[in-house]
Amino acid sequence: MPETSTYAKAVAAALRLLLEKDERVFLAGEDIGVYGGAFGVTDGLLGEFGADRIRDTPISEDAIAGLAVGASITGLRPVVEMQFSDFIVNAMDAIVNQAAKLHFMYGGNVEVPMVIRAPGGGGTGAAAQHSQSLEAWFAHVPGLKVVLPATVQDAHDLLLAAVLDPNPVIVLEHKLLYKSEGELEVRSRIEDTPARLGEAKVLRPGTDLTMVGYSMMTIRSLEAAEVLAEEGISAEVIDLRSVRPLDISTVRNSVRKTGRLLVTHEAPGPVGVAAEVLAGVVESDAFDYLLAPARRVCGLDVPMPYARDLERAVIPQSEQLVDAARELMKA
Amino acid sequence: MPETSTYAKAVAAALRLLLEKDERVFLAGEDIGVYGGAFGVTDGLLGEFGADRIRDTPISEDAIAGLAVGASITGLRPVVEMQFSDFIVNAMDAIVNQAAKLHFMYGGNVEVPMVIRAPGGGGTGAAAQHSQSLEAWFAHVPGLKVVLPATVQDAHDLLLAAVLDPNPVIVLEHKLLYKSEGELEVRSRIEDTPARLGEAKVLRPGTDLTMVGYSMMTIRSLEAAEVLAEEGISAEVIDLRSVRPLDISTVRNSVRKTGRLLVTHEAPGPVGVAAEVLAGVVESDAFDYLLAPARRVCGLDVPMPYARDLERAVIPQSEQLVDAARELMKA
Amino acid sequence: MPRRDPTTPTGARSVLESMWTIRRFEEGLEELFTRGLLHGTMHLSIGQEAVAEGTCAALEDGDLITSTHRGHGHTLAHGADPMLMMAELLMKDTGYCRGRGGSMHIADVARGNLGANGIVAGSMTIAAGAALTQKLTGSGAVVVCFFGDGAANEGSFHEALNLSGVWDLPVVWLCENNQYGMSMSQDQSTAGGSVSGRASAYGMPGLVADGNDVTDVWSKVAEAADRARSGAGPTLVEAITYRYRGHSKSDRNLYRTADEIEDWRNLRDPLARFEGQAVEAGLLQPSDVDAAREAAKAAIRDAIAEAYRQPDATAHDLEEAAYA
Amino acid sequence: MPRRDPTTPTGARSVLESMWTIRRFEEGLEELFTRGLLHGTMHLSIGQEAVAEGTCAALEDGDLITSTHRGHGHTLAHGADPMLMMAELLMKDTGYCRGRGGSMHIADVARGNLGANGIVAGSMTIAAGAALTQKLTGSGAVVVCFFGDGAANEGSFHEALNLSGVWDLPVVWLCENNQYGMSMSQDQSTAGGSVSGRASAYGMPGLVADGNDVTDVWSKVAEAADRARSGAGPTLVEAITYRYRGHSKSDRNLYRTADEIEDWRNLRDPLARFEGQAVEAGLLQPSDVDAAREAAKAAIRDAIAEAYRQPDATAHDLEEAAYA
Ligand SMILES: Cc1ncc(C[n+]2csc(CCOP(=O)(O)OP(=O)(O)O)c2C)c(N)n1
Ligand SMILES: Cc1ncc(C[n+]2csc(CCOP(=O)(O)OP(=O)(O)O)c2C)c(N)n1
Ligand SMILES: [Mg+2]
Ligand SMILES: [Mg+2]
Repeated sequence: MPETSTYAKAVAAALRLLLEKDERVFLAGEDIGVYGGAFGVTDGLLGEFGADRIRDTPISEDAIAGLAVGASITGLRPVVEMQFSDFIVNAMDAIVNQAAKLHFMYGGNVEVPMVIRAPGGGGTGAAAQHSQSLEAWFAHVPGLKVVLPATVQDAHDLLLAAVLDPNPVIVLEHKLLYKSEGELEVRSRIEDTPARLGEAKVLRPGTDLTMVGYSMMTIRSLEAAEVLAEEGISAEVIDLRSVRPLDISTVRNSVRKTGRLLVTHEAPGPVGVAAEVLAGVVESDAFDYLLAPARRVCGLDVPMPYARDLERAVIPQSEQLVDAARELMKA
Repeated sequence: MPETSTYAKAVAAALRLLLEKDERVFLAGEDIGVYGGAFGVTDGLLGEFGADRIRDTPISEDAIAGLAVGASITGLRPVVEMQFSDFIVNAMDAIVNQAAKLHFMYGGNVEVPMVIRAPGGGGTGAAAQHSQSLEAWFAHVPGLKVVLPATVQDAHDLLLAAVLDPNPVIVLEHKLLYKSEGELEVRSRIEDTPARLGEAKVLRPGTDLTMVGYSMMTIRSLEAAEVLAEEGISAEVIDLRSVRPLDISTVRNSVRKTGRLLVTHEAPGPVGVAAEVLAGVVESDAFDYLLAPARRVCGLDVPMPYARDLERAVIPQSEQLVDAARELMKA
Repeated sequence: MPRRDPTTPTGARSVLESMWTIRRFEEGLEELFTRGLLHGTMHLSIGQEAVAEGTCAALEDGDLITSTHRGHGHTLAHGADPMLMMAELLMKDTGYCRGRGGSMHIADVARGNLGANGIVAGSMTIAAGAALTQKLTGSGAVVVCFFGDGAANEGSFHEALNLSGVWDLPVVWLCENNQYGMSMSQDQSTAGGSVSGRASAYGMPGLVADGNDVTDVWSKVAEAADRARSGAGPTLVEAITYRYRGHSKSDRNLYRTADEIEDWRNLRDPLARFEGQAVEAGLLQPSDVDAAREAAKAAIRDAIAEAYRQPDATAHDLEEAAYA
Repeated sequence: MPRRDPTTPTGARSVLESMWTIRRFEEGLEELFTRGLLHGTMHLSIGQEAVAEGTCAALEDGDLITSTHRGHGHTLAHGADPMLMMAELLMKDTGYCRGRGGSMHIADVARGNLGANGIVAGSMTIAAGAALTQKLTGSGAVVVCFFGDGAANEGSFHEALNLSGVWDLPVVWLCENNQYGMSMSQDQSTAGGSVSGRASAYGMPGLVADGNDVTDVWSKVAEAADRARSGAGPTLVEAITYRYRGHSKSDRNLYRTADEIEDWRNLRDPLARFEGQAVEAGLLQPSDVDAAREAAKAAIRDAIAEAYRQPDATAHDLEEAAYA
């Protein structure tokens, strides 16, 4: 039965289940052992599962991703961690030129069932090199799958689904969500996860406009929808959950109903996921249902600053979503 | 006065001018010296300018980009080469966490006037790890500028403009264009370049639909426009030239005139530059001028295969652009 | 126990035939390329056959290798079918990669070849991961990672060797030092001047082998593989050899002299050398040598002929092909 | 000639004051953090002051440094204004980075500090490039690149050191070995067990300094800087030291014992040690020691007070701020 849990503990519960039920699963990453991970997610796992399966690595991100490729094509199920998603830049060859391509490039002779977990996003005062949201890059690469859980239950279920998938999957968690609380039903078997990679979810039905987001911005969209409701504006909130594959049909269906589209993410706008959502809508018949130009509310197009007020000015806040929605309704 | 030149020689002429006129300029990269570069672009420069300024490096892409950062913030004007743009994955930290962020992160105290040249694109049978078009990633990163010359003159002028710019600029050349011929006016001074980073160009005026592309796909768009003209369809062809900054207003103006939009690139569609162009149009008033859903013609969403026919099937051909344009006109 | 032992008559016979098969295979490719039947470029290992064969002959069935952009020799020596390789290069649907990979990307996972790689040093961290699998599953198998002298300056080399050292992984780092990375001679590219000299930086032994002496390569690799199998951890083996052909098809060889190439070809050719040694040692009769050459020649001739007859690679099922 | 010479009375006085300034600065930060006046986290170098000061004291004006995430000491020792650093951490518009960088990103380019870096080993290839500028312009200046023991396992370390070796760059690779990379002890993370031991892999000398003995660090760095300045190329200097505080604010110190920390603090503290040495050597009188402590204390107190009074960082001009 469901209990309340934090997002971080929901991830930990998924890792525990994976380690218990599938002996091919092991974890590797920086300071995931005795330290428990920079955000405490893997706290205690070393004691439970031992150093063979909870592997502290040197500070070598390229090797962390590369070892996952090599271990996965030889039969294991690595779940590796990038301590901050910003450090994934050091592992791009292993992820993009290797993990994403081997299955295709070798004519289907290998599968690369690896998972990379990485916390992204800003709001912690860690500044430009520890606050990025890089999902757009990976959503652009054929061969990869990319999910970004927004809720406590999804933090659990999407990770299980990621490990079940025979392809390389990147799970981008959000630092600010780790402490968020919600209902969690811990699955008793890995296969019990109801999550399917590439399925978006309507978290709040509405009729006046469609609000699309993922990760932290799904939460902000829900907050904004609350405020809008008080003003008599009925916003439908869609949590994408996965940006590759992208469930554009759920968005199109909603737009056919509401006629208005507002897409948001924390990453800067240019060539981000929101652009893909807008494009996916306007190249379909859903275009004909649009009553007004679509809107994007994205992070300011600058690196993340340190100072609290500046950081707040860069990351979309729910007030901005409310304002944008109001304007959309006027148009 | 203009002469005919190849795209490769136009790049070489720009490098020669830069080395002659600005003693702060030096080149570094793999096999750019006696070998003359994998595509012959730097052939002869070692003899003319010596080993201090034409620097062969070890196979260390991270160091190549990183040394450019360090040299540029201390007063030099490095123009470094990634032998194939695919190898830039090994240099992402230096480019994204360092070059793109230092100016902002250090409060404006440093400038990073470096240029990275890299050949991209498929069509050479080099397969998945030597044929990518990765511009979308860099177009997503604040602090970077990204240009992709399509014509012989632009291969010369945009490179000069890139070196004049005080910010890190990535110049993505296209392997298949190196041998292409066209008119070239070699500038006599670096400042004589008329190119401005972030300015698109209407290469062919038209009234029925707007075709947007860059790099190799600009050439394919022009080919398609020829065919369409014979059918009485007047296509306006816009060469973006720069994907960051992106000159969306030139595209919007064209769409306000034509009412139809067709955007193409060789990279896969999802979260690519074409998505940004569509989004940039439909979030503006140009949306109201669209007579039909916008269209994207992009590379197939798979890694680049080796076999000739397969490669052809993955890379957009002008016939596909013609077909898409015809359908757009029917809609 | 090693697959093929060059110090025994039967072993010597198959080792020689294997080296000739590699050479004939690549000479065959050159001809096909000249006749315009291939797409893209290719990297030939002619002159380096003893490294591939000496290494793979020293392995046991079940052992794994990772290969490079210059991988035809590794792939053949590890047991691949030349016909399926030719079919791949000829863009056939029955080729190893269904025509999707080509020269730089042949993998033969069934036989333990985890694949050639177009990225310099791209397979090194992968090899570390494959070795971790062997360690965690107690398979007793060893992973050999082929890489070049130029690859030793990539960050991946460093991270992979360090990781293999701290985790005592059952891996052999096989540096095929043909003295150039494209146009860069090793002394221009490599501070310290030696790859094997870097082994101590990772607390592992560094062995140097004469890469044109198949028996020397074989014994050094056997020693390193034993060490890995016994749980004692990784070894770095540097095999000094030489590439006769250009780096790839675009190479004008401006960075080295014709004399240098001729010297290696005439004085140190690995095939001629092994033939001489084996006959002198009484392991082979001149007739065995001829037979080995003939067998290799015939095998490649037949492989090419059969590869021609294969169905062409097809684009019809590309759409979904990026995902398993 | 070195800026500050700890073996002379005047030099010893300023070296001691500089070390106390670093310690008081970070103790001041801790207090501000506890009072909730700072944002984000921070990495303190308390216990490691002799490495920063010993190194920067050995440099000449015009020499450059690159720093790390644990860079307050480097920055101060290289001449930064503590008030402007405090202003940065207090999110003021007049701070070194106008409040955009914070603790991990302070740069003071005017004084030759090319900047702290939040990416482990992120400044190493940058330092190589800065050193190339000195070589090509013949400036005669030297670049010191600070990095940690954990950074020595990043690919960037390898590529940067190799490049500096083949190009004989005027750079000193200064490994601040505090024996842990976050929670990983050096023997867990580093195959071969030593960073300086890796110098030979790049054909450069590797020196080991007692990182808690400012004079020893000073003389080893002076030697390495002379070598670089003379055109003889790079040197790797490993200074062994210890971090008293947690890695960052989230550290529970589960990976080491309280005894270990106490031993270092009580038996090897770099400040206490230098005070003892200097007084014993007659370089300083006890009164000088008190004066140095007092001066540092006052300087930091004033810096904090003045930093408070600075105008807050502003978001109004962020839009265009990503570009020069
Ligand atoms: C990451 C990366 N950088 C550069 C290249 C281009 N390239 C292909 S092979 C090669 C030379 C490799 O030298 P070495 O490792 O000695 O192998 P060899 O070619 O001599 O067999 C280069 C520079 C590449 N494929 N991948
Ligand atoms: C590329 C990268 N990987 C990981 C981190 C997270 N991280 C920050 S400091 C640190 C430990 C660094 O250890 P060391 O180099 O010894 O420096 P120290 O913290 O001991 O001063 C880690 C893992 C990072 N900032 N950058
Ligand atoms: Mg080589
Ligand atoms: Mg440390």
